Amino acid sequence: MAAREDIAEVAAPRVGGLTFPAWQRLLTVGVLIVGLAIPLFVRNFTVFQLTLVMIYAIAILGLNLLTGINGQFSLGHSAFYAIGAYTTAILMDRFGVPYALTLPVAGVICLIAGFLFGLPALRLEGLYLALATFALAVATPQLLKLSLFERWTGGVQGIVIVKPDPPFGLPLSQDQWLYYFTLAVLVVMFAAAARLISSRTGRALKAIRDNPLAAKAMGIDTALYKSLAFGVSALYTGVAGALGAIVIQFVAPDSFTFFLAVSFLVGMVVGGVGSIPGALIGGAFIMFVPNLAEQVSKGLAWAVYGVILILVIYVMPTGAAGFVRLVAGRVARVVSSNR
Amino acid sequence: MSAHLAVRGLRAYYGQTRALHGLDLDLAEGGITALLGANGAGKTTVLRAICGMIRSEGEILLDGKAIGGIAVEDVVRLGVAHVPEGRGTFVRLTVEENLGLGAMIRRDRAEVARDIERVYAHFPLLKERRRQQAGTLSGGEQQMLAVGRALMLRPRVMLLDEPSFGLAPRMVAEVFEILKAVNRSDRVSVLLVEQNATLALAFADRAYLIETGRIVMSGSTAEIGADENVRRAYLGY
Amino acid sequence: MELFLHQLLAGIATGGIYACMALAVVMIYQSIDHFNFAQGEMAMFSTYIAWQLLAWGWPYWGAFAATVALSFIGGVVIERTLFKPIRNAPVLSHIVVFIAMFSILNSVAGFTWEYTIKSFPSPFPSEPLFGNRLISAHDLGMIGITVVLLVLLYVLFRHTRLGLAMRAAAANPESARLVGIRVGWMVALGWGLAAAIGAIAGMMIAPIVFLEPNMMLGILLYGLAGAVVGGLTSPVGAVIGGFAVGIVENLAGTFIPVIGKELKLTIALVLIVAVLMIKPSGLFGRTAVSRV
Amino acid sequence: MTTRRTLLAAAALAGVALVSSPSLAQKKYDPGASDTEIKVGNINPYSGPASAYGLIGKTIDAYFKKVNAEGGINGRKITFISYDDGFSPPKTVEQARKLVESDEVLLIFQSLGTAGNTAIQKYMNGKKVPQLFVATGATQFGNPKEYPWTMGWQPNYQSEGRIYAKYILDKHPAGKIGILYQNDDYGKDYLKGLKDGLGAKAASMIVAELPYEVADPTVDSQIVTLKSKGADVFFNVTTPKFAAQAIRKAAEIGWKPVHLLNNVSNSVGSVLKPAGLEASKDILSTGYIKDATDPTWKDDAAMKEWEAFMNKYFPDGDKTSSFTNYAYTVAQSLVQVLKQAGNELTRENVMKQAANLKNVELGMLLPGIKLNSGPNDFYPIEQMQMQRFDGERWHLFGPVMSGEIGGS
Repeated sequence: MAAREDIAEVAAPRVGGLTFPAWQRLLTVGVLIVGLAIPLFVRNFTVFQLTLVMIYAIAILGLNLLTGINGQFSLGHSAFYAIGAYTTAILMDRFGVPYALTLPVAGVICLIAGFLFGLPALRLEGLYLALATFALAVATPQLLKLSLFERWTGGVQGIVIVKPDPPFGLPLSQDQWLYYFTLAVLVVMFAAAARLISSRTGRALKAIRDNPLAAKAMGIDTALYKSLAFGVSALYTGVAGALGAIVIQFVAPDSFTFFLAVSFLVGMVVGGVGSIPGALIGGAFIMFVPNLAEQVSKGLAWAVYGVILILVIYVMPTGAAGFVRLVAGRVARVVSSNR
Repeated sequence: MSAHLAVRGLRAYYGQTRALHGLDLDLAEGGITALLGANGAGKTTVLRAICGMIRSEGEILLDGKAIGGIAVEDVVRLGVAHVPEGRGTFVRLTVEENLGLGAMIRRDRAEVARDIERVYAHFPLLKERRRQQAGTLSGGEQQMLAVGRALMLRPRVMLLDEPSFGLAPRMVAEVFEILKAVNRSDRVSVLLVEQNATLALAFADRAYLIETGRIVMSGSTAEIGADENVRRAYLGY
Repeated sequence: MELFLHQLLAGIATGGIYACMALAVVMIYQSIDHFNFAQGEMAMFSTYIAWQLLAWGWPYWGAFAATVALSFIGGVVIERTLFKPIRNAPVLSHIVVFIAMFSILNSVAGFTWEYTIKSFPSPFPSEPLFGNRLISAHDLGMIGITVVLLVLLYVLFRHTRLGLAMRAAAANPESARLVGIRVGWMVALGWGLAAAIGAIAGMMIAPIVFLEPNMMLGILLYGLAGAVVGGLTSPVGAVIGGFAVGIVENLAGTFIPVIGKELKLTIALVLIVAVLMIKPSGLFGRTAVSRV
Repeated sequence: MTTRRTLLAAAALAGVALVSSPSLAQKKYDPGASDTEIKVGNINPYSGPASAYGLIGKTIDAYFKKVNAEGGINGRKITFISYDDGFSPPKTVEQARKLVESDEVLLIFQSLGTAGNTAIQKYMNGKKVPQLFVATGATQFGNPKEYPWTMGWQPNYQSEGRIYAKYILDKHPAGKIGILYQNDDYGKDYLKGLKDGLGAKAASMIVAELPYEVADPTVDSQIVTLKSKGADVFFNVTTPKFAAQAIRKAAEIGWKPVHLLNNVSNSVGSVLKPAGLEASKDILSTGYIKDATDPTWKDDAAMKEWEAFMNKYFPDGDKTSSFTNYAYTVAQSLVQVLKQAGNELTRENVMKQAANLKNVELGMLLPGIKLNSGPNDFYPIEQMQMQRFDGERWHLFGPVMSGEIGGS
């Protein structure tokens, strides 16, 4: 009998009369309200930082769609971020395209780039895929610098772009406007990701992650879906890159090194592999923790960062999302046993 | 006959989920005991719990000494050999390396060499393939290798998980013959998990019947084999 | 033709660097079944220890031996303290801890020894050998040491019980436990050996590239590439792979027109990925027999 | 109420009237300055691939400690706030905004790297906050018409490139030039300077130009190629590590060209010594700052002063690194500007005084080299002198030359 109760609780923990998903919905609405209000109460600089957090969160979510949902591994997402950023910068600077219109273009280009990269990646697994994507990340700054493309990319100099003003004479600062703009993009992309995961396609992707052979046996076109996962993942990261270019007002090869890809990976793991809200936590982590570490010790900032990272993994081996699930499960058990 | 291995109130867990709900078991010294039950009843879990591969509560006594909660490798070092489900061969290593690994904890080199020859005597096929990667062996050959590797430990207790799985009937008889011989000559106590109840009842001298993580019947193989329910449910006649 | 020959020799010399590192990569892969991103930084740190001992007036080979021993102990300690507690965490969490180690070692080395380059002595004579100026005595010495390491590893893995136990523990930890192997310690030992080999690699590489905290950044990538091309399961393959990467990179950089010189690294990486597409387990790697 | 307003107006008028003689001016402050302190911001790569430059930030910090210990600038203490950007432009932007908007510094000083400075240039000029004495020799930071809030300091890379071109045309007009350069803006600026300087002859004289990446383990392959292309003049545009590698490899393979080494890497202690003093013999370079590891300056008074400073305020600092000499001098330049600004510590006046340096001599500059700037000249140091290494020390030769890029 005891066993049956255990299983029932794990399936649907209830706290204070609400199920876990209900709590999640409530929390989502709450976060959204806070998100809408924040820029009105904090300094422009903080608004700018929070905008970057959201941008990183979108990029991390992109990586998460690949790794968390489809089980493929990438150390090369800085490349897609760069493609997105450069697409926007080139369109704005060389062709005078309005910034908002550059986002879909950046997304589509990255979708294609990701899909194409996903094709050869099909033959590679685990470490080998890691190496191939690692190679992509390392090669990206070199390709951006290449004198052949200098006419468009600005070569080693990069491209400086103009920060957009709020439209319709809205009484907002540039930073506040970009914050809301990014927030809107984020909400759309997060909602789309949630739908994707629970759709047929999402189930197919997860089936491939959990058991590729069985998925194949079930008639899932694994090659197509895996490439598609790469494409969609790249799309997300590319849109993030495009937003990043607009907010930073500058793109240069040095902005998209391998360390950026590593940061995305760290953000994903810290936030929780496979978790959508975890991406926000991951974004905040890679944005603020290095600054925090720098405050602790200038000379040893990265050592401090490393120690914090290790501690985080010790406390939450499956990331913030896993940690929350665990705590929620515990709370649910305590609550139900007291009832 | 004293109990060589005794289990009292064993509860075992996979993560948060409990799979065994307090079960008692005695393994007679030098005896062969069979553990019967349907798929998913928890037979394999019992073996895994005994040698510390999963988290468990309750008492596990080897020669009267508690071995619950100690690491797998230490249980093995006390002379408990486990031939796991799916055989657990080292597929990238050669047959001979696999056998050598079975005797990893022994220091008596000369004896080990002699034991390898003894295994080859039991399973001449293995001798032919001694330099091959174990992964290239057929399922039956790998099963022989797994049994041979367990014997290399010179175990005092053997835990066998479905040794008949994937073997041709002729081979099954052969493997069980060898196991019986070793059981007699070395006085090894054997705990056998088998789906094939007929086979198990013929081979063992005592048996336990397990259902959803609990022992529901125990006794000599003759008693169990004679039970009406067992015959209908497990022996199929 | 002369240029080709010169580049080939230069490629072999640089390839020696990669081969050395690739060997350390394979070593750790053999014992933990994945790749340690902090490997290069561990080697760099070990080299600084050697540098410090030399600065305190130790003789070269004394410092060399002490560094190898300290690195071995360091590797074991890192496994026991950092990785044992998260043994059951997902692989990605391990990778994040590697990244953390990377930043800690890099930052501490920079803090302690500054970022200015330091010269590191070579144990080999400085005059050119056989009147050949294209490959230095140090290059040859380094290749020689790599080969010696390779032989030692071969003997360890193929002809000793300890090596057998290590291979078993890496290949199938659960079964290894069932034959009484202390898998945790085998993994720690693997870390120790990888750290020790890394230390030797660092001390061989530093005289060529100069010692500084970031010296291993690029080399680790090439070393990894070499190891993967050769096959992560094969030490011999890794060494050959390392040389191959060095040669390909130099020849591509020199002879591919227009983009060659700017995209030397990229071209080498593309070739590697191409190799993997054709032979996914590397040139000399063995495919694991997978049972369904 | 009225009286107070009148007073304020009068003060403002007085301020305007007295702007030309700042020391007499009324006290006037922008954010970051007060009666007691001047907040100076800085961005440096303390981590990442360029972390060697972090030493510059640390030395400046130490120097301001010395200034403060000795009473500050016109009685005000300098608060030096330095952040790490890991050489990544997005981080530079974030840190610059933090300094301006959160820490409210009076100015940002010596932010390092071309990409990072390009990234913040528009922002700084939009905010009208001085981006003063940037730590890069790229030419785009001395353009007062477009960017009146951004100013360089060191001789720019293109000018230096032209000086070498002049030398080559003069002494080796038939030379075959081989170039090794870092594949980024810094390398390409030098390249441009040299080619501009060579003019029409560039195409025929340059036999090979080979790039390398910062992540490359060695430049051996490039050196071998340069030799086999028959180059007899070697223009070495590399950062210290690669410079040392190139010098050693060239010696190893017995290549003895006329070796022109860029100023970035001509430190005796941190480049030539590691590369081998014998191998470094006869290398040519240009200089504007005294090198502490060059025995020429062993008994120089200014050098002794620098050493005393290092011993007292930065004892852990690496004295063999030329970055400490550089940072010490650039920090002195800022102190000079702030002294000139007197009590009128507004951002506008800081820029004005920075553009009003007249023959300022600083101890660590080579004899004859002075700081000069003007409203249309945002390159304070434009003079350099060529020097030759004799296996032990640098020997200056020829005239003090000035670049032709600045002052436009």
